[in-house]
Amino acid sequence: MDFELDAEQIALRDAVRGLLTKGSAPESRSEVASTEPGWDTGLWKQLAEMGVLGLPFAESDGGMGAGPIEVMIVTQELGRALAPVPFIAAVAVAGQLVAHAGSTEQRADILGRLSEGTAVPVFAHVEPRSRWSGEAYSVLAEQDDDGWRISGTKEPVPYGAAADILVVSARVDAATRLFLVDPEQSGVQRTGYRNHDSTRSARVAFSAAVATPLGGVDAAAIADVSVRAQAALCAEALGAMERAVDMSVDYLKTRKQFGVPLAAFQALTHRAADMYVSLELARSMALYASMALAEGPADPVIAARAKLQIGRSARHIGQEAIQLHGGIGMTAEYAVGHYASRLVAIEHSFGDTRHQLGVLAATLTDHDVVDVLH
Amino acid sequence: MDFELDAEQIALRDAVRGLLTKGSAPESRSEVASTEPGWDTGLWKQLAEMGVLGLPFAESDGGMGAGPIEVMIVTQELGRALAPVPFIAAVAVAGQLVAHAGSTEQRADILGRLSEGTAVPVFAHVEPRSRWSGEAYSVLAEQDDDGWRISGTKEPVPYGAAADILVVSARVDAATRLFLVDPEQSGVQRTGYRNHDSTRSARVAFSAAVATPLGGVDAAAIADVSVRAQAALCAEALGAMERAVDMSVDYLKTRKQFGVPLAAFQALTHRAADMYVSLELARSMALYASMALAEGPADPVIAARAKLQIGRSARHIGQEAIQLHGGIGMTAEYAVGHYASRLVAIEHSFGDTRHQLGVLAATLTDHDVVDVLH
Amino acid sequence: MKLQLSSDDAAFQQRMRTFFTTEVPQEIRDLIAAGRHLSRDQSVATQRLLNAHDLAVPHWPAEWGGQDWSPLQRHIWQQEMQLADVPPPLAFNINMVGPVIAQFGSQQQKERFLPPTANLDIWWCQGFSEPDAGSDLASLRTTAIRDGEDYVVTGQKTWTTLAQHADWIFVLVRTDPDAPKKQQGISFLLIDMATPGVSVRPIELIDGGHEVNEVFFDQVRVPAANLVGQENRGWDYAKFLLGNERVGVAPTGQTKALLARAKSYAADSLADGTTLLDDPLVATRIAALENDLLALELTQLRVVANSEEGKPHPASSVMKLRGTELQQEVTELVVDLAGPQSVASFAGDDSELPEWVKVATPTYLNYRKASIYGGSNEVQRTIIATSILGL
Amino acid sequence: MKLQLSSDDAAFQQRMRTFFTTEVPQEIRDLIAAGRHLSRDQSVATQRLLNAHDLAVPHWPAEWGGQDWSPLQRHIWQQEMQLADVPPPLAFNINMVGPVIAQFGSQQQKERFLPPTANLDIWWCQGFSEPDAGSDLASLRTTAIRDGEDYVVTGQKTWTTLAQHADWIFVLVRTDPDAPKKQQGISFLLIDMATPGVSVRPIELIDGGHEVNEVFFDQVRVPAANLVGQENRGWDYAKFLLGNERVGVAPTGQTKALLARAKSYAADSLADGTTLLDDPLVATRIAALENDLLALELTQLRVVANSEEGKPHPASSVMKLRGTELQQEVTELVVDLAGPQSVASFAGDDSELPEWVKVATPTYLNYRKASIYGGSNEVQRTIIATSILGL
Repeated sequence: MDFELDAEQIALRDAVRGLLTKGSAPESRSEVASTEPGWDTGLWKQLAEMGVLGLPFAESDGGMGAGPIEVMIVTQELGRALAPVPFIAAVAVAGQLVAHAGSTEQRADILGRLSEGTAVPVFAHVEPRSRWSGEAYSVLAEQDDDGWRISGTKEPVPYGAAADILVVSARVDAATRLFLVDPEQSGVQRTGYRNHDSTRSARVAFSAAVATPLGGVDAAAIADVSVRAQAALCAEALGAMERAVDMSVDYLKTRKQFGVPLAAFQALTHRAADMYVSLELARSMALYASMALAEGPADPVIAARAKLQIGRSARHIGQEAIQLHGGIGMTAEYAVGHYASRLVAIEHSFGDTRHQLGVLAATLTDHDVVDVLH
Repeated sequence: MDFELDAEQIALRDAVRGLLTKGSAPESRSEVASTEPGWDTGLWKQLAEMGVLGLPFAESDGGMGAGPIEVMIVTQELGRALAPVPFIAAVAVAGQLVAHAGSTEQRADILGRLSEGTAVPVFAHVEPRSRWSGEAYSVLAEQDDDGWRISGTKEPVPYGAAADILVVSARVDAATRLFLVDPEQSGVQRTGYRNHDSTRSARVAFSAAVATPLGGVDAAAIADVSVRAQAALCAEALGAMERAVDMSVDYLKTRKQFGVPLAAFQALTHRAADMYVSLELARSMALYASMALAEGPADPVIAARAKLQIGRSARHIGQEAIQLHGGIGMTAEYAVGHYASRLVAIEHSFGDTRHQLGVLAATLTDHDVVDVLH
Repeated sequence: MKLQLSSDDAAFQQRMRTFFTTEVPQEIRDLIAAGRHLSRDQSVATQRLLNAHDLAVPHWPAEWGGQDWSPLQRHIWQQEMQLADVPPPLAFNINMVGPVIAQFGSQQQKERFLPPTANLDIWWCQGFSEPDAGSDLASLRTTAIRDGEDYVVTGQKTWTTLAQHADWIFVLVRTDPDAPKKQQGISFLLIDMATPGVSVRPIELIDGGHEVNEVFFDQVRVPAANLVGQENRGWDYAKFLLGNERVGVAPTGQTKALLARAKSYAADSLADGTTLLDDPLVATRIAALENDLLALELTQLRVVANSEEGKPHPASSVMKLRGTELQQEVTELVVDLAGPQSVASFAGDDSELPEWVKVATPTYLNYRKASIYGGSNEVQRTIIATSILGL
Repeated sequence: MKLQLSSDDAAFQQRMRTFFTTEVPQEIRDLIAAGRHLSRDQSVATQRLLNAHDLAVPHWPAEWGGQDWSPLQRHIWQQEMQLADVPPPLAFNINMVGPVIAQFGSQQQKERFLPPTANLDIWWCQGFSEPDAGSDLASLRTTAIRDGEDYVVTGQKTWTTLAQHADWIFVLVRTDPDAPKKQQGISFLLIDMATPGVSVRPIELIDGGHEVNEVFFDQVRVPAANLVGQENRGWDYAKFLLGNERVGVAPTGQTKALLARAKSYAADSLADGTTLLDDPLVATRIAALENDLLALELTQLRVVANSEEGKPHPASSVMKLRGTELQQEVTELVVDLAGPQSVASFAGDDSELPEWVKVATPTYLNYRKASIYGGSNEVQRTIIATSILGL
């Protein structure tokens, strides 16, 4: 049992952190997000050159063959920097879907281009009126002599207006299947917009759009990749929370009011202490999620456990970070509000707190105690 | 709209407070509770002489003809003093059941003796495995040629071992009916014990015990009196919370640590401020419950609203009062722990917080907003 | 004790309800209900409508348009306005500068300013906060130096709400830097925003909106006739103003209206084949919030039903603290109801997401301010601890 | 990074589990599981059994019975003990005075005291707290004045846990009242409770139990040979002791075991024709608590898996604070599960209430102490704010 990074992992962390430190500040996020594609294309290229975009994919697919720990390291750094890149959407979600479900050719093509930074795939899955689940509801796929056609609307689709490749979930009879759709066809209509967290999304409407099945009929891919996505989101949130706590502590030390630093007010320092507790509990669970993935099959219960804690810590820390900053924390010119906003978005992606509680409540009778030592 | 007591009500409050101030201190409660009957018989007599025990009953039944506001005033004072008397059990619950459901003769007899302080009736209703509800489950009543017989076990029955008259809920076919049972008969076996809050309860086992129906078959009486009991419990809790907050504030002012009064620690004074908020919210709802009763029919939804707030405030204030006192708050020699203990008991009587939430959740679609002004 | 309204008050309530739900244009009320902001013109038109019906400044002195209402009636007026999604008259005008001018201004100032202030012919903004002051308002640094018939004002204000719409600003300025205490030597000035040397810089907030501003004063010449009351007594007027501010500070009606809408959102949201309102976790959360709001409203009613004029009820300090907590909790609930779509706050008109989903998160983020502005909740706790509990 | 146990550690875990679940008498474990207290004899017998199997003092130096275990193995030992409802060895002996004597005591003291301390032949109690000190431990007033070969001790200790069972007490006394700082001039003494002048007064707690005491010292003559380490250096030893105390301070295993029982209580409680465990509010509350405990246990594992000897891991300060919060939340849950019967705490043997219902509220009330004793949670927050966050 060992919770520390090894030397190679530390080197990866330092390299990514070094790159991001040179990048744009969190408070300039909204500018990047205000137009398509909504990400920092220069930074994306640099991440590709560093090999980061191919991190979790097999070398035979053009990737680096690294594992969940490395994805965790990268997303945690992206979270710390609030870096405006679609790493989760393209690599952790869509890329891993292709890696898990795609045919050899599909993997080599899409993951190769993704790893090189020349194509961004995203997962078009959430529908305008769906809660989080692994199912498609109103988007339907039909087969005729010419192949498959997809109709219906997905929204919000992360970076859906600028993505080069859409992985689309669609209903076929009672089942949900995955398809690849080229967005540059007349049957696909896309409207992009900025999200509150200065990422971008799109409404993507399909009218008998030409689609290719992703690999075979691997319904487990969504569940499996959801677990991986949640682990990555937990790590990103951890990075964001680290910075939100750091900034709040620094502010208490330096900001003066009534002639003394805010740190002289015990009511504030005790609340900072509670934020630290939230952070450390979140850290433990974020590590747990990725370590469990690195050592065993994707377990949705472990993902729910981690995401539940991260959701609660994120809400607590996001709210308190703004409150301890006072008015300045409310402004877009200052970074802390951007962290809070991103934490809200993460909490509501891939299953919010209420969803995770439901998942866990359903498992209560499976065990006497939750065992972690084995 | 007026939330203040009138002159007569203030006089009642002052008279009861004056009497209780001369009585025993809260921290001597456990001594009184350690033996039967479990209440201060001298104080009970004085309350009878003051007319308090007949307060809510019609003058024709031997009572004072006062209303819910007066009951609220008395129970709030009893709560402030943690007075060791069975006022809620005997007057607010069993007495009011008799008043609502009893025949003219039953009312005159029982309420007359109760008002004089010569007999204590209690309600034997909760069963060893029941949650809070208005129903009897395992205690059954059967009729033969000689009349009614009751069998089964009620537990815990407040002051059940010392009570002179038992009002018993029992199942008759699918319905719950009320009966009067003389505990001094061979078919009734009683074992009394002290409760954690220094009241007393008993296991009361009935084996074909002779029983007399209480009045007609008024199934509504339990629901109606539950509402009245909840209003009284809210008022008692309010009194207890007032004292718990006062004591905590006094302690912060007087207790020194690290060379300064505890009141110098902002983390503590801000928590005291939150206790005050809890107290004032509880006060508003306790007043509401009794005022609504005084002006209209017994409304279980209003009772649930009040009891929900009181339950939450009671838990918050009880826990914080002990915490702010530190070690001394843990001791039976000091009053604050007794207040906390009594608040726990009130929260779990006549429907706990979870129960009240359930009642209210079921009403959500009945209204857009909760209207109080009308 | 009496819970029910008197027949007079009940009739008053009915009159208010009827006016607000029938006389105020539906499209204005729909915008408020949708959580959207009004344009300047819409705000002005609405306040003028209220003022035309003597409903804009009921708490002002009678000679300036006030009504002889009891505190309870004023509360009913406010509740019914909020429950009907009617935008309230501009607080800077009717709760802040108006009462200060009416109480402390010269006769000339009253005649010049009060009628257009009530009618929103003048849009006021508030110049109190400064960048380095925070909750310590009295440490302000903007100076006003007397020069002939003018004051020359130099300095910077911040968090100035809707300064971009404002015609005039009322400011606290330091007129005596040598006063022994920081609360002394402060004066209360009225400044025309069109005066040379006044400039406004927008501050973008985390919800993406433009609500507050920085206001800069660079050698701005202000006629001495625009001094309210006495020089160096401005802190007294500010305290008077802040005391008034707190009365209307718990918008329980507005929060109730939002919670009622949240309930309809939940009933309209499908989850696993049923609606979110059928989910016991959601239903009990809403029930608890309804109850929390009721407890707060009853506390507010205790204050208004039994308050002597001018004497603050001890429970009033609870209102700001608890009122903002509940406001925030309800906005938090709405984000959770919006679920995975809650991210899409700036989706356009062709989006298939309901309008409420789009405003959910910006509203949540925006209302984080509620526990910061107007005396942070930490300041409120300190007030309760010291003024009420004597700690 | 590695989540799974090494095969050695897994085997170690299995060995512990087997021992605790098969070698410790079932009736002892049942008492603990029922939330009841052991008699003195039962506590002594259990610790002697553990000691006989080298499982009482694994963290002591090897020459005094310690085992060469990693911090992770010690954690496993403790977890398995708690999960099996085995009463832990007396903390005053094994975590407090034992390590102090082993580290700072004379060879003679070690030989005299350590073996009977490990075997619970001597039952120790702790004399640190005083009535006027509270969290400010160093302000203690009990004096020890040197008189020939003895110290003469006079003063009062309080909150002395299980002093009624104790043979000996270790106390902090003031030996130099003129020391410039209150932390100086304190010494660490070992006192036989049978010495003339020592008296014990029980303090009844709000759960009705007798767990703590006041201990009075009236001119008690203590041989100077019973001084541990150097005179006036006692504060250093106390800090060493308190540092050790914190390691075992989050009994996650015990809280997990109680929560598992709570789950069975809920499954066994009928409510409206179904069980409480089927109630979504109860089920999600339990699920959330299980998760909270998991997060805490993982944090604890981060500390033990990667801690250097003697160097405290930053996350360790989280343990006491969060550990006691969860302990309290689980006891709170059990009271709520007990419902209307939760009042009947002292019902006798013929009662028809389940045993767990009877102990529910006393346990809840008793565990209010958890956030007070051993450094209150306010003290823990201050430690986090200052030592970790640098505030």
